[in-house]
Amino acid sequence: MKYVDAEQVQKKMNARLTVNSIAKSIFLVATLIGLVVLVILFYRVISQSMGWIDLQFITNKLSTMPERAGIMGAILGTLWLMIVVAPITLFLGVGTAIYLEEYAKKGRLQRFLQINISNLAGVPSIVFGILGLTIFVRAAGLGNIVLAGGLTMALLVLPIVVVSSQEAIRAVPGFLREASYGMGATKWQTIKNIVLPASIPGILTGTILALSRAIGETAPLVVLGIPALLIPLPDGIFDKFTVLPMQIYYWTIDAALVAEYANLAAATIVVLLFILLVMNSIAVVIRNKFQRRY
Amino acid sequence: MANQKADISVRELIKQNKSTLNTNRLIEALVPKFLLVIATISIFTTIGIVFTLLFETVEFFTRVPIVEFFTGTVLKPLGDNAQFGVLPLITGTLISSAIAMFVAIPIGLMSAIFLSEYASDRVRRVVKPILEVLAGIPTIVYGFFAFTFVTPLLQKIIPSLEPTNILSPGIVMGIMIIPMVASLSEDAMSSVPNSMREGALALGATRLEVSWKVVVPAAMSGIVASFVLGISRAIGETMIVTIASGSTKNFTFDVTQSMQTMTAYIVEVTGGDAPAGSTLYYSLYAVAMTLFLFTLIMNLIAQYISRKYREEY
Amino acid sequence: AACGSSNSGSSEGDLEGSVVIDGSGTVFPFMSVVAEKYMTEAQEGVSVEVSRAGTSAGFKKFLVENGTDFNNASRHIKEEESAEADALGIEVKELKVALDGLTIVINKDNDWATELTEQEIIDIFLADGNKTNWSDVRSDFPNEPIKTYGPNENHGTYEFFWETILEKQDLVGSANLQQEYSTLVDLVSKDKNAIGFFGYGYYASNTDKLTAVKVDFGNGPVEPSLDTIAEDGDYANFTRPVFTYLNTGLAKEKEQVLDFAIYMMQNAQEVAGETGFAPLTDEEVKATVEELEGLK
Amino acid sequence: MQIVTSMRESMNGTSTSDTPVEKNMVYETKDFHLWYGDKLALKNINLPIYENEVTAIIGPSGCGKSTYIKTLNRMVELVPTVRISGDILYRDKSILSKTFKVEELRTSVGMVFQKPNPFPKSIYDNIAYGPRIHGIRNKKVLDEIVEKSLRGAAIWDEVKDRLKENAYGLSGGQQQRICIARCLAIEPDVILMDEPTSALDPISTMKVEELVQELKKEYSIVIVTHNMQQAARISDRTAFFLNGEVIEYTATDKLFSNPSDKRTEDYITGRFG
Amino acid sequence: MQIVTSMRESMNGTSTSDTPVEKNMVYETKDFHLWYGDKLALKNINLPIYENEVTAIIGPSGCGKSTYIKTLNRMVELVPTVRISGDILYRDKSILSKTFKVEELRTSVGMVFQKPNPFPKSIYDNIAYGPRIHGIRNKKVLDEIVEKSLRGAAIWDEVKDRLKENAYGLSGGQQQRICIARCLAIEPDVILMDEPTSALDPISTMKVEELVQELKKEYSIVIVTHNMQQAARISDRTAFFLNGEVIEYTATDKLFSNPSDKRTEDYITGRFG
Ligand SMILES: Nc1ncnc2c1ncn2[C@@H]1O[C@H](COP(=O)(O)OP(=O)(O)OP(=O)(O)O)[C@@H](O)[C@H]1O
Ligand SMILES: Nc1ncnc2c1ncn2[C@@H]1O[C@H](COP(=O)(O)OP(=O)(O)OP(=O)(O)O)[C@@H](O)[C@H]1O
Ligand SMILES: [Mg+2]
Ligand SMILES: [Mg+2]
Ligand SMILES: O=P([O-])([O-])[O-]
Repeated sequence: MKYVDAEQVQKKMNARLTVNSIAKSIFLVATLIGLVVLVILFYRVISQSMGWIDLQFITNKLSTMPERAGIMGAILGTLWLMIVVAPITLFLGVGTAIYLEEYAKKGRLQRFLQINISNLAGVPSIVFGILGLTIFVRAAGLGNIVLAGGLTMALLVLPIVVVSSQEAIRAVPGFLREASYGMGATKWQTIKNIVLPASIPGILTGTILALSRAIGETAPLVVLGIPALLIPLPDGIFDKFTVLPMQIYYWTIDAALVAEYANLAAATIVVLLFILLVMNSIAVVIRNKFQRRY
Repeated sequence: MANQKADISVRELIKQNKSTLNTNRLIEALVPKFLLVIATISIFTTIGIVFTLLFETVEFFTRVPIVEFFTGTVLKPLGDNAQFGVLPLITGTLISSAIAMFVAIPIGLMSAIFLSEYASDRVRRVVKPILEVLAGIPTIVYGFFAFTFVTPLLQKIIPSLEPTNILSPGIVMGIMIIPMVASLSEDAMSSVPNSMREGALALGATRLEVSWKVVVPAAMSGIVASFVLGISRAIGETMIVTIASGSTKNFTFDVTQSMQTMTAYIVEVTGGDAPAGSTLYYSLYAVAMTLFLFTLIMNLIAQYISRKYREEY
Repeated sequence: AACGSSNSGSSEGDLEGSVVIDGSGTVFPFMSVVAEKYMTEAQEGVSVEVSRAGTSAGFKKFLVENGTDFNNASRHIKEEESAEADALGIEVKELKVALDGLTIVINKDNDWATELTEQEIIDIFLADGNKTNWSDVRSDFPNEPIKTYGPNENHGTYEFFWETILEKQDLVGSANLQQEYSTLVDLVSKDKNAIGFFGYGYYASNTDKLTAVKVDFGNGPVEPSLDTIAEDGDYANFTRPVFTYLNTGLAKEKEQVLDFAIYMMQNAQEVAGETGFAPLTDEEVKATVEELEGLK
Repeated sequence: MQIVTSMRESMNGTSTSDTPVEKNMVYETKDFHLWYGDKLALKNINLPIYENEVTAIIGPSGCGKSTYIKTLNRMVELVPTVRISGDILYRDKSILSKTFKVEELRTSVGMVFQKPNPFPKSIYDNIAYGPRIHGIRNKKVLDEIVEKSLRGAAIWDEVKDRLKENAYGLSGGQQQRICIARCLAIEPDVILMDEPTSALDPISTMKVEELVQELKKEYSIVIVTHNMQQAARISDRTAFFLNGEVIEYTATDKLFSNPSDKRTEDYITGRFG
Repeated sequence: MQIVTSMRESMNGTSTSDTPVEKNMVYETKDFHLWYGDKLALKNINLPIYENEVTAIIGPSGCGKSTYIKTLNRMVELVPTVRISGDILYRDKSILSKTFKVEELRTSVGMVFQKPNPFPKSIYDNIAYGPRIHGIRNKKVLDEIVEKSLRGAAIWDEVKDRLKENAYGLSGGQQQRICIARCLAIEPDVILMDEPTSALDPISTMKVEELVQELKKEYSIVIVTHNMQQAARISDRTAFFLNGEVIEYTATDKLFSNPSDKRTEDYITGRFG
């Protein structure tokens, strides 16, 4: 007995194929939405910043007067912040990753640490801000200086560095480790001489991405209390500071008072996006350049 | 070869270097301990978060009864008759997250299906990183975008939309989360073995039937995990809602109105820099604790889902 | 080099250190311009940092050990706050810096409420005023809901309005109270039925977006302006002095703090005009500067 | 898939000589070439496949067996770099023409893969998948189809009480028979099998072999196998592939007892491969 | 690695009978068992390995060849689930005892792997790696060691002008010889080789085979191979493994010409595997 009627199948076939092509177009459109928004966003920001980005804008100090205002302070603040964040996250992140991948027995402790790290990655950044405010700014009495902001940011992006370093370490093929052990190398010698050098591109890529996250974060710094007007340039990690996103934040809300602040905010966004783009490109270049050859 | 061996005996040299061996032993013993200490920093961070939040939250609940906090619909933290009901913040948070997911889930999932099932390798290699740029844009930029572009645009469609409202930041958060959902779902789908697709195609299925009835169900755990992570991200998002949704503590479900989320409340209170010791100050921690618990639960659910269903095929 | 020429108030430009100022959002524009001038024209080595948590919030940061050096205020220090200062052994000096006119603003498209009586304004903002629609105020006003806006309780302006104008009666519950003045400007400029209040300065820099209500205090409608805002001017009922409070202990300790205070007073009149405040009289300035010199 | 213009020529004599009885042709492959990128994987294939027979394809690893069998239902074009020339006729229609609907072809031509690949669904849903996508929704009809197909694949008795369970709970051999049943459910005309038993234990292998013998009464079967004994046991006709070429194609008995090509002989006697 | 208490017994007669001349033993394996988790991978191995000989280990895939050779330098314990019983003596010392230092063992026992696995460093650094980790820092000494080792691995002439280049720029066969040179650089006593030529082309394979012949003058070599011809060509003694057991262990000539076990015969004549 025939259940599947060839004619029926034939008839349905066309409808099914049409549905398939319609679905494909819808999926394509959905994919394009993200891209379209990206284009609009860039277009808006760039057109609003037209005529406002020049060398003066980059090198001037902050000012209440739009024509005179510049973002050197925010750029230096961002730079100092990174000088705190980068070494701390690199050291703690890679250390944790090595421990988890190479030393921790695949048991309870390892699982607990791993779960803890993924949870930490999901904690809202503003909660880290409160942690920083309570512990670094107030309890430790640092005040809202670069160091306090940097420590807060370091904890915030630590999970990103840990996870990407873990992936990089895991990607080092077992045969390289075996070769090293086979020569009578100890575990640490193997890690130091073989595993880390081979995973450095991955670790660097992850660290750069983490830093770009830290550069773009605003919420925790709002909580730490960055002053609305701070003209002197910071020149050390114990100075008060502001950063690019904070400047964007204040200029955005104050645009209601001085309309040109909106242009300054847009111009700062362009600078910030440019910095992030450069950092991401560096990450991509590193990744491509050192793509596994084994 | 034998004649050269007379020059130096590596074996001898190695034996002479016994001391290296001993230093090695010591390093070998110390390194793991040292690394363990480093690894526990992440735990201390968590403990630090939980304790700072917990202490002040407990203090808060001695001033404002816990029931009143969680059932109160009026939040009026300043002034003489302060009232601390967290429900306006919770609804604000949930509504903005719901709007975000309403945007991010369908678009993200459809993008994922397109990239994983329809697009050629070349297209995928180009489009996926571009989408990921969206995820890398600082949220303050999205806030600016929502406030100065999306809200005015929406006001043309919905005239009753207030200048600050929850709808616009919700949508923009959704756009920000699209790449997260798309990328994680795409990963889940591309890890569905090709043999599964071939099995369905060989039965005469179209691409759509393969995607929708075989690949998506098989990748469901990864897909759902991406949704949950997206929600967690939306709940914790701060600057977009702070800028574009205002700070009105409305207890309402009308998305055209201004509402405040838990995160925006924290920004407002710390922006006014609540002094230590006031109830307002402690309310900051109580709200942060609530926020922390919300996202913690979401993250745990996401991990549970992706672990539990990892090896289905 | 610190004890320079007492007339100029500022030394030769070689001071260092920082000055931390928080408090009133109303005074913020004034103070940030002074700070910028000071840092560019007088003392490049000093870092003056200005924030704007609001008068009340600012006092809480001012009245702690090692608190802020100055607290800007759009109202007088309260008794509790003075008591707190005494308890902490902080000696506080009030410096009146300018006069502000509390300005009632409406949307540009609002063509009906451009003139209101003082009592009508009070009723609109009172919980017991029973004015939910514009037509409740005057029958020829449109039958549309009134949307009230203002700064939140962190702000001196709120307290001035509530204490002095509403005489401590309850504010209408639906009032939309904000932390940032810029947000208020934005909200009122986008809401046709809006009515809000804040310092004159925020109106003055947004005359293209907002309309200031002419207030009838009994002698016909008065528009707030630098001329009418004065302790005995036509807008006197809504006029208030604005201040900054100095921690004299810190001023004695840190040369740059006192130096800044003197500089600020000497430039107060000029900057007030630029930032939408009615300036002090020459005598007032002179007296204050002398008092400050005395602290040295 | 990019179709290189080809000249249809008469069938090349070498590969199709010595065919036994003339039957209806299901497939006819003419001068077929296939490249992966620049690599020529199939070279000038000419091969008729007959109705209600089991046609075995043997040859050493990498010789193009899978490539060929996947061409027969055009699954090979899932590899984006594939280019082809020549022609393949199924029931006298060119399956390579632009207007041809692959989904229809694949509905008539079932395929069983090397590694059992059931969907991660219940046994029932696995079998019902095909009928459902073709629009059969009636629960009773589906029930009947499922039972018939499972019986056809000789696995009904083993699974009839657990149709709602996930197919991944079954053993490899059972999974493979589920895949065969899944393919029977849409009542195909031809069944292609790519080393269907290579992942199975000897007992499961035997069961599948018996099943193939049974199925050939109703279906035409093309089976790729590494195992020469298997080819000898179950096929009517055998093609020997080497480096992408058909070296010899003839009745199975003859090929194994009296190969006409030296390379075939070397291969079946285990000299290489 | 968890050491199950074991009873040392005298060597089992079956596997070590028929040894040719008696030489010095390098390794002695006694009643050795090894489990991966619950799976028994090596069963009651008794096997002596002699000085300055090439000992070949053959057997079908999965029979435990790699596991055994990795046990000889205790690399097998990198798999966390491994459990063992029995004993292995290297130069009369038990390598399984708690106090035994694996790093020392691995310094005396070099290993060459199936897939060439140079470090992603320069050729020079690859060879100098071993001496360096053992504390040799003197540049001149290192230079000499590098040259000597590369000569020893018959690759000096091919690479002497490009010592600073990355080893991954070399061909597979050259890489494998680099790995052998790397292993010679610490002047081991024994060299273990796990299918060292299986990833190489015939010419490279020949070179490595010649090298092994050369090396056996100074070193004792254990080599795992899939290729029976290779075992026959280069080894002095051959062990045939099957399912984790040693089926036969004797002089290579004898094993290939006159195996005493039916299974050995079946394997070497290609009946299975
Ligand atoms: N996707 C692909 N891309 C490029 N080359 C391929 C691809 N698939 C197969 N090939 C190559 O085509 C040739 C034939 O492969 P095919 O899989 O058809 O061999 P086979 O006879 O089925 O081998 P086996 O017995 O190992 O399954 C091989 O050389 C293979 O490397
Ligand atoms: N890491 C491991 N965990 C569990 N089982 C393993 C592991 N490594 C090998 N085995 C099992 O142990 C048995 C012996 O494996 P081994 O690798 O020693 O075989 P082999 O003889 O080297 O095979 P081949 O010729 O394929 O290399 C096999 O059944 C294998 O599946
Ligand atoms: Mg194949
Ligand atoms: Mg092996
Ligand atoms: O910000 P205030 O001036 O109202 O305190």
